[in-house]
Amino acid sequence: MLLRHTTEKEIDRKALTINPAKTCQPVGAMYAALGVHGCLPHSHGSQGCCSYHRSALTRHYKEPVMAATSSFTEGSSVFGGQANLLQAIGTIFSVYDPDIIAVHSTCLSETIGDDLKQIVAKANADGKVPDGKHVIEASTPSYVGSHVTGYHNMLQSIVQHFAIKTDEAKRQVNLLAGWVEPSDMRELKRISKMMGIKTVLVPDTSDVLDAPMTGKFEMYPKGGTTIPELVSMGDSMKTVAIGEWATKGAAIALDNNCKVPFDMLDLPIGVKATDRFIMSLSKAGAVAVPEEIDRERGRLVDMITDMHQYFYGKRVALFGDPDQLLPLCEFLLDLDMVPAYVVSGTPGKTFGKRMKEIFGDKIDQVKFKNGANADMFQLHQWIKQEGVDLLIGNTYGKYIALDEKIPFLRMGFPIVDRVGHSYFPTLGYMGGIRILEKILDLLMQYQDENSPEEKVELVM
Amino acid sequence: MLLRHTTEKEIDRKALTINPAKTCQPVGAMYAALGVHGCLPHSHGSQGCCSYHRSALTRHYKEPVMAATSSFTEGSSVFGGQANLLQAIGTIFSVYDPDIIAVHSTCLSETIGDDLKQIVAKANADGKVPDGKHVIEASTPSYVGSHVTGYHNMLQSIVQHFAIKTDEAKRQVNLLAGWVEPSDMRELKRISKMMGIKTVLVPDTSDVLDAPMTGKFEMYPKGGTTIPELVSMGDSMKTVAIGEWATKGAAIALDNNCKVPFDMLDLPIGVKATDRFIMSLSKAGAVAVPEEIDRERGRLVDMITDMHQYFYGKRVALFGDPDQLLPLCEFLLDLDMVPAYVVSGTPGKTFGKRMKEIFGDKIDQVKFKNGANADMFQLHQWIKQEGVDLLIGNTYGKYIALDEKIPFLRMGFPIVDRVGHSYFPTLGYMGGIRILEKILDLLMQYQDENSPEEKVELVM
Amino acid sequence: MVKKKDYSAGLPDPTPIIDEIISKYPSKVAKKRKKAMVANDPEIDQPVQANVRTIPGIITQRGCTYAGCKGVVLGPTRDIINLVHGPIGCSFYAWLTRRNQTKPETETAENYMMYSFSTDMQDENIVFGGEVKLKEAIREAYKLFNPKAIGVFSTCPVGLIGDDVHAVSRDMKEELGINIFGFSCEGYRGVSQSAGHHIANNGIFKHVVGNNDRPREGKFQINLLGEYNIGGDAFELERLFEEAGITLVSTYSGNSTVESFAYSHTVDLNVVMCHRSINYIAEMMEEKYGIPWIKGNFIGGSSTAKTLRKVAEFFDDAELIEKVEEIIAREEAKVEAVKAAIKPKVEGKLAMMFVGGSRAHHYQDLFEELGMLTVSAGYEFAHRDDYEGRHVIPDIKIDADTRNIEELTITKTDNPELWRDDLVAKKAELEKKGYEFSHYAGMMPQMKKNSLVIDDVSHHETEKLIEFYKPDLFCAGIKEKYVVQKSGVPLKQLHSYDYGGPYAGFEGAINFYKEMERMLVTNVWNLVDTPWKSEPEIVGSMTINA
Amino acid sequence: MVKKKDYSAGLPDPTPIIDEIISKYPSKVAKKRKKAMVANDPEIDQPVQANVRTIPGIITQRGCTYAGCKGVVLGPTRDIINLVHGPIGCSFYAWLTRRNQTKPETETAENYMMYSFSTDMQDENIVFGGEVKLKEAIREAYKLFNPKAIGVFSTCPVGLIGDDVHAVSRDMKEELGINIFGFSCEGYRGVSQSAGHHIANNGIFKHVVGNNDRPREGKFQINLLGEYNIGGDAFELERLFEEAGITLVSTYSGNSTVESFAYSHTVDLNVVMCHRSINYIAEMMEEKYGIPWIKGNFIGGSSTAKTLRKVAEFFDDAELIEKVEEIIAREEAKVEAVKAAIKPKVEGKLAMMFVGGSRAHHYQDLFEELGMLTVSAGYEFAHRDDYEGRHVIPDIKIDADTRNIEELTITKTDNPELWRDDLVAKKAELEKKGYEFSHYAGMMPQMKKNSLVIDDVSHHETEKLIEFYKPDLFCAGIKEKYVVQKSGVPLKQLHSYDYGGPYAGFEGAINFYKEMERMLVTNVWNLVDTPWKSEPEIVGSMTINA
Repeated sequence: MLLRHTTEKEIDRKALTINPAKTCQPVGAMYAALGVHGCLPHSHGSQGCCSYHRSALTRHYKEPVMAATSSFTEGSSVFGGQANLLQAIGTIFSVYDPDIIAVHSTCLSETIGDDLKQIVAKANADGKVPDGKHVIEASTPSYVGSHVTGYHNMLQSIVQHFAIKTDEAKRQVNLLAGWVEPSDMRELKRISKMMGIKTVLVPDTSDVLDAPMTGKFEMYPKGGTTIPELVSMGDSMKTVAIGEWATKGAAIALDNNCKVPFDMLDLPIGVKATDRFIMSLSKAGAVAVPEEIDRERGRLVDMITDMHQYFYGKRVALFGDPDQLLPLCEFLLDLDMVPAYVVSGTPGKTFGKRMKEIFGDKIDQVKFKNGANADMFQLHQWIKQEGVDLLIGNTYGKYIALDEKIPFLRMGFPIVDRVGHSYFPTLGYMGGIRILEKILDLLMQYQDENSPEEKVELVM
Repeated sequence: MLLRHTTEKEIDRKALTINPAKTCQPVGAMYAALGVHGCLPHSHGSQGCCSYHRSALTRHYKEPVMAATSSFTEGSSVFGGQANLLQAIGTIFSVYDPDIIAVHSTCLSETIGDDLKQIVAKANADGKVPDGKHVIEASTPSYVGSHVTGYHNMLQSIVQHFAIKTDEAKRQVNLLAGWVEPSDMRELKRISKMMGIKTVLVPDTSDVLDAPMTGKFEMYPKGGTTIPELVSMGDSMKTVAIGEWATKGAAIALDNNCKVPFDMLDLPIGVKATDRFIMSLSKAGAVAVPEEIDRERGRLVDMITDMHQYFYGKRVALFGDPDQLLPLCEFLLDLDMVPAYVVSGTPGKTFGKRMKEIFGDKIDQVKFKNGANADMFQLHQWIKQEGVDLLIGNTYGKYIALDEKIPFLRMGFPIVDRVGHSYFPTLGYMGGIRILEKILDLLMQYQDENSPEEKVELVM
Repeated sequence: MVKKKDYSAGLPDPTPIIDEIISKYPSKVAKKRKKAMVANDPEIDQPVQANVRTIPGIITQRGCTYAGCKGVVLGPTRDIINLVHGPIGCSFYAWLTRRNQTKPETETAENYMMYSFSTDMQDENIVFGGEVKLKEAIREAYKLFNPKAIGVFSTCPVGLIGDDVHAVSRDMKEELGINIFGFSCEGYRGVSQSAGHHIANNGIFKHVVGNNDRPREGKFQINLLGEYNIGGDAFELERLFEEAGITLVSTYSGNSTVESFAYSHTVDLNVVMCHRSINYIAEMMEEKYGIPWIKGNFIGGSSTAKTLRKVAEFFDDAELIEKVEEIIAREEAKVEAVKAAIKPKVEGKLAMMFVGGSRAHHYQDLFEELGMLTVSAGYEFAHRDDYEGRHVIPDIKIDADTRNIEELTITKTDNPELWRDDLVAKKAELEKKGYEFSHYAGMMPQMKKNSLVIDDVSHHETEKLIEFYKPDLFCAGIKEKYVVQKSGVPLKQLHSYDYGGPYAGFEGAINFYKEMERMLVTNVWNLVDTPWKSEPEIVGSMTINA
Repeated sequence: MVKKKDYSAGLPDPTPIIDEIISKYPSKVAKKRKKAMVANDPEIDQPVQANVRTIPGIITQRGCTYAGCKGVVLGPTRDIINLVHGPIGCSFYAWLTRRNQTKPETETAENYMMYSFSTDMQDENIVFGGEVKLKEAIREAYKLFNPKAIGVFSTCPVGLIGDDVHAVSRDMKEELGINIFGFSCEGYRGVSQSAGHHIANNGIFKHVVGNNDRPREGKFQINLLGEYNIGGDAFELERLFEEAGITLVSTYSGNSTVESFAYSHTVDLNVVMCHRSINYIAEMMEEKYGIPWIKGNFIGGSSTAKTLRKVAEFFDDAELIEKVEEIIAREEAKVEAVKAAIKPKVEGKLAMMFVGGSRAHHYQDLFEELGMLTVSAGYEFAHRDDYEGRHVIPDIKIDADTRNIEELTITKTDNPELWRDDLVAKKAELEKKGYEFSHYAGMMPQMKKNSLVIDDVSHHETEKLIEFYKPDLFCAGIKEKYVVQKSGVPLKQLHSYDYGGPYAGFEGAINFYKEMERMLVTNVWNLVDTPWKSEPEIVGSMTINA
């Protein structure tokens, strides 16, 4: 057994986290910033943070992940990191020449009380920021929230920094994406295009973290939301924000600062959440839903009705981020699957409320927990207590899956032992078909391999 | 063992086929005809043929497959099937009201010498074919070639029946698709659109055999090449035919009858075959290759260079149709994989020639065989003699894969125990990424499950 | 999505729907099809046109004679090499597609069911004849596998080009010294699979039954006829017989061996499940050996209990009767518990069934147990007796298509040790008490008044039926599956069970109830309509103006 | 795709490339970076700036002190709960990411390496202090797992808010009666992972080494220091030692246990692989117990043979020497066979290497064996002695960043049974014969003239190096992997081995040769350019006019 010390016997833990179902804020800030064109993320803290975050993102996307660091030493920790950051800004603009530096803090700089706003203001005042270039900053203390919070905070900063309301209203819709794959962001744009809606998608890591091999390294790849697009968001008709944990702050900022109203939606995972997304887009853009969208939806529903018997009643354990877990649970329930255990290390009281809404009278069939005390160790203990037919989560779930021989669907962050997630979306109706294809593959493979010989089926 | 009587000991078989790597012509004719809008395939033979073919196609696509039959009895077999077919044509037009009836023969009607051309001419002469409606026919004796031959023959008939050369040249390219999935046909259209080329794709089973669930059965679904499109093919600039076994006759017919020249290409599976396809399209349509095509290609190449170590040196056994096998072998070789055994029940002497071209000085590392004597039993015997790391083929490969514990990639026809193939293409660069994702999933899962505990990898 | 109808007050007269259906047909077709549709009245005899040719061009469920012979009857037998003489397709399509499960005695015992054997006839075999190739294929099969039996199945061209599979089989039997026999089951014979069943019955009876007169074993010996072990049905029945102490000598042909067929004439009783496909064997065994047969039905908890009781009654053994009652009591308690939980959720739902030659009748028991209503049903390849009961057999007109299927002339065995005077006597005695032998009442007496009986239903009719009845469940086969489901009506395959089962016996009933719960209580069908279908501002009233 | 260069006539003077690189830097940065770049001359001593702060804003390979302490040194030890005190990220990122393989003695023996333990500090713990939570977390770990040891690792905020992990550890050790100890390895200490190595060495030496004075076992006892069992390297070395009859008492810290650290002071000799990360333990063991150390290298067939011989020479035992020679002869034959097949295919290829504190040197042996040329190399976190050799240690200026890393004062043990006079004598005797103890010559003497040595290479420099040298292979880590490969140059990770290996020992050399064949002989890089790149009529010269 890989996780040989895990038993079904739970104790009441208050202080020890074992096998977390989250990581810390800065990595999220880094990922969000990479979705802006010409932007270099900067980690204001020890070198290790930046190194760890770049490594984590690189392993997941198998792509270059460029970011700089303030390289704190003991001295900076004692005397404050202002000098480091000012020097870093100067060095970065002269050596790496980005259009934007997106600075996020760390537990270190937060603990010593560095005021990023003030330091950045000073950098601007000192002329360290060349004309037409930008330094934006987000406070992302590692000891608050999770990686999703960091993404949220950086996204909010991006929008706050750039979006400007002018007198010229634009026939466009802001689309604030939660933490999803480049493929998903590409899919959101494809859907918007099919709908005939001009959208500004922020962040947009497509063509950044799924960049082609061309024989030439591009420090700032083709993709990412551009500065003019970001600026224009203040004049949009509406904001459609998907994934509350990741996008709420940015949506509110646009409303507060630029009076762009917003719809706060789930990530469009599965039939119903995608339905809500399509309807929201349709209303926001004042366009009818084109037939081709109906047809993609119909293909997903067709697959559900065709294959219902394989989904029905299967017990599922899930871990990951609330923005994914909520619509995913809703989708599984629509398939007549049984989400039995749900865990997220990301805090947020609305999680429980939303779970209750989604499960309705089935809420008693699910054990769930989120926040600082919710971890994969406990999820595994629950599984030891009563097994499941499927496990869904990031690569770390593999150890549970191998020990317990549970079919395992990789979704979430990080996925470091398989590829494909950055190329094929799980959002939208086509994404739903991909999720179902993968679930069926796993369950059917399990059936094939575990059936007695006389029960092996040719047709399934 | 499921295939417990299979041993590594080969005997020289001349008469007995065991576990075929093909099926018979009519099912291919039926599939091709379904790719024409408003067309009802008709099987001129015993009821069983039609029932078997509809069942086989239904199991693969999980969609309605409509087709009629001449319902031969002993009498018709003795006295000829003309009366049956004439009655069938009348009944079909009045009850099922298709725009086209596509009649294919069977071993039965071929053996008794029914002349479909003459019978159809008589039906027309007798006024059994309503105005504006069509009956087309193809000779598809089951004892010649394979299912691919039937597809080829029906495709040729479709094109011969409809395409007309007028004086008005059209800025469009004919695209003759080999036996691929609806998803692939959709992908071919997407690629053409990206290239900015107007194409007429024949056949086109997208929106026919991947139809949405809408609560309403459509006897003739939205998709399929339309009659006006088919007619217009005679005025196209060029024909790009992909898959020699499936499309050559139709390409030649267009050249002979309408003087539309053609490129005869492999199915665009993998990098190089897709490269040739893109270049052919580019030249045929007189358009430049757009950057987005370069970028999709670059993403595929990126995945290859990123994951090369997992492909390198892995031995693969393949069975299926020549049109798939040839470019797939080329693709595997490009990945530094080792196609070790290749089998197709479909005959054709050019197969060996093309294999030699593709393998070059690696031809000695592969055992291959095609035609009436090549079957899955022999493939399995070869595997027993020396194992492989991966098996690629249709669902019937499962029995070998389970017995020998070989990771198994389902490709080809029929796939009746998994879904997804009709929704996600394997053609083109994005299709290449899907193939690689699936291969990697299989090989990595095998590694995960078969590594000693201390060798289980988090990052791969 | 169709809106559901309420028939709690009784079914409506289906005559208008019959009229509407046939109105679309050319007049000759209409006339013919009308005879295949009957508004049922369980109280009276009404003839149904059955076992007649399907009209060319009509989209039918039916398959061919080869499918009935090789696919249905011989397919499930594991220790015989079933060699298909013909082009590749016929062998390919019958390869593992029927879910006849089989469990060899040991891990190395013969089992050829995962294999497809074919002579893969080519052009030149059609032109010059295929006998030489067939002989060589038999030799190769023998060399590779050393089987104890090889069956040779003729496909369409074989008869036409004059290949004599019987002569070849005789020659090769002599050459190789194993049992080899042929079937003239060309696809064009007869009007459906039914002819193939008959041909298969004849072939097995001629070439296998009686080949081994091994001594009888056990007190109560039976054969189960017409049980093909789809989804493991036979395993469930084997379990029940074994516990009861009844020796199941041979099953035709689920989980079977030719070895057991060879001594299957040594039983005391034949129990016939699928009347249509196998009654010939039962009849012939009675004629030759004096073994009586009864119709049995193991679909549904009550049917299973009833059939078990009837078998026990036949043997009239106190211990056996007690054991059977004990089993029934225990199993029915389990069945009832599940039924009680599920019935309230599915009661009153409407089902229709067009399938096979037996299931369209038997499964009505399961629906009845759940309080569901079968509004329409019909067979794919049955004869009139399967609808109306065996009492109509003398009235059935034998047409040309049936006439050319061989009818074996069976004579009483001249081996006195094999002729069962004891059973003949027992039958006579039991019949006096009202015990029914050789009896099958057919489907129609069981069906509700005004239910619509349709033989060989066509696609057009299927569409109309759905339109009219708006059923909650449609039962048919794979070809119909997605046609029906696209209309928003779930379809349960009753050939393949949709890869579920077993549905026979007590466990099977429980499985089926649960399956009905899955299919009928789910909300997945509510996903079909888009939510914006009812929001006019989203569907089309706006123009794209962004 | 880059075009390859030919350096068969010798490397060019790299001064122009240095100048070009630094021309892009602000002048202060340029001045500093220039000191880290040296045109190598193996014949002369040249100082390289090393182990100094990375300039803020420069994109560096380096990580932090925590990574060096918890991630590198303590991470590979399986029977200790490594509890990270801090916000969640630090523990998360060090969770299974370093491929330190470990193989517990039994299926139930302790192994916590698949687990990530953290106090997951929250806002309130930062504001009000985290000691209470840390104590409770230790108690919970004890209650759940009952481990024999717990290590506590400080992350950045810990020191700043005043949490005393040492005091907490002492308290909890007393409370629970197991070995518990802390590390002040906050990420901001030092200038790279290197500080963390030193802190880890100190902690293990203080809290573990010498805890168990068990009697010595075996004739020839050694520790292997600085071998982390990436990809199973240690397994391969264990295999060799075991066959030779040499007892490997403890490995620091691949496939290791704290249990074995506790008695690791009972050996006769320490063999140091990774000089940078572990020389402190070797030095301290010699100071305290009189155990001498030698530098070893098991990367490459010849290095492995050389090191094995050196160990045997130390023990000066005829049987041992014979056994070692037998092993070397057998294994080198295998190595040579593979090398002979592959070398012709890769000879003359250019490599560069920027990684770690040891591998950038050791792997040059493997490239040499294959006839490949290392054109440029440097370490990520080494000190000057790793470049220039230990003879420069006295000259190294200790700056503020290094000064605040604790330097333990070690005194000779007062236990006469543990102080190894015998070894002290042996060392003196062998040294007379020219045997080198406590010796490491560094990377530069081995490198070619005009090869370019760069410490703490930056992203900008990496890009320029590729542009200039157009190497066939680049060796670095995961952050550099795809950056370099996007330029069409394959990158071999020398931290994680790209999930391959082992590369140590004889088997390892064979694996590495094969890996070079895979990476350098493949045609996949030829797929990078589109074929229409060179067809002007396809790329852009035509307008879309269809």
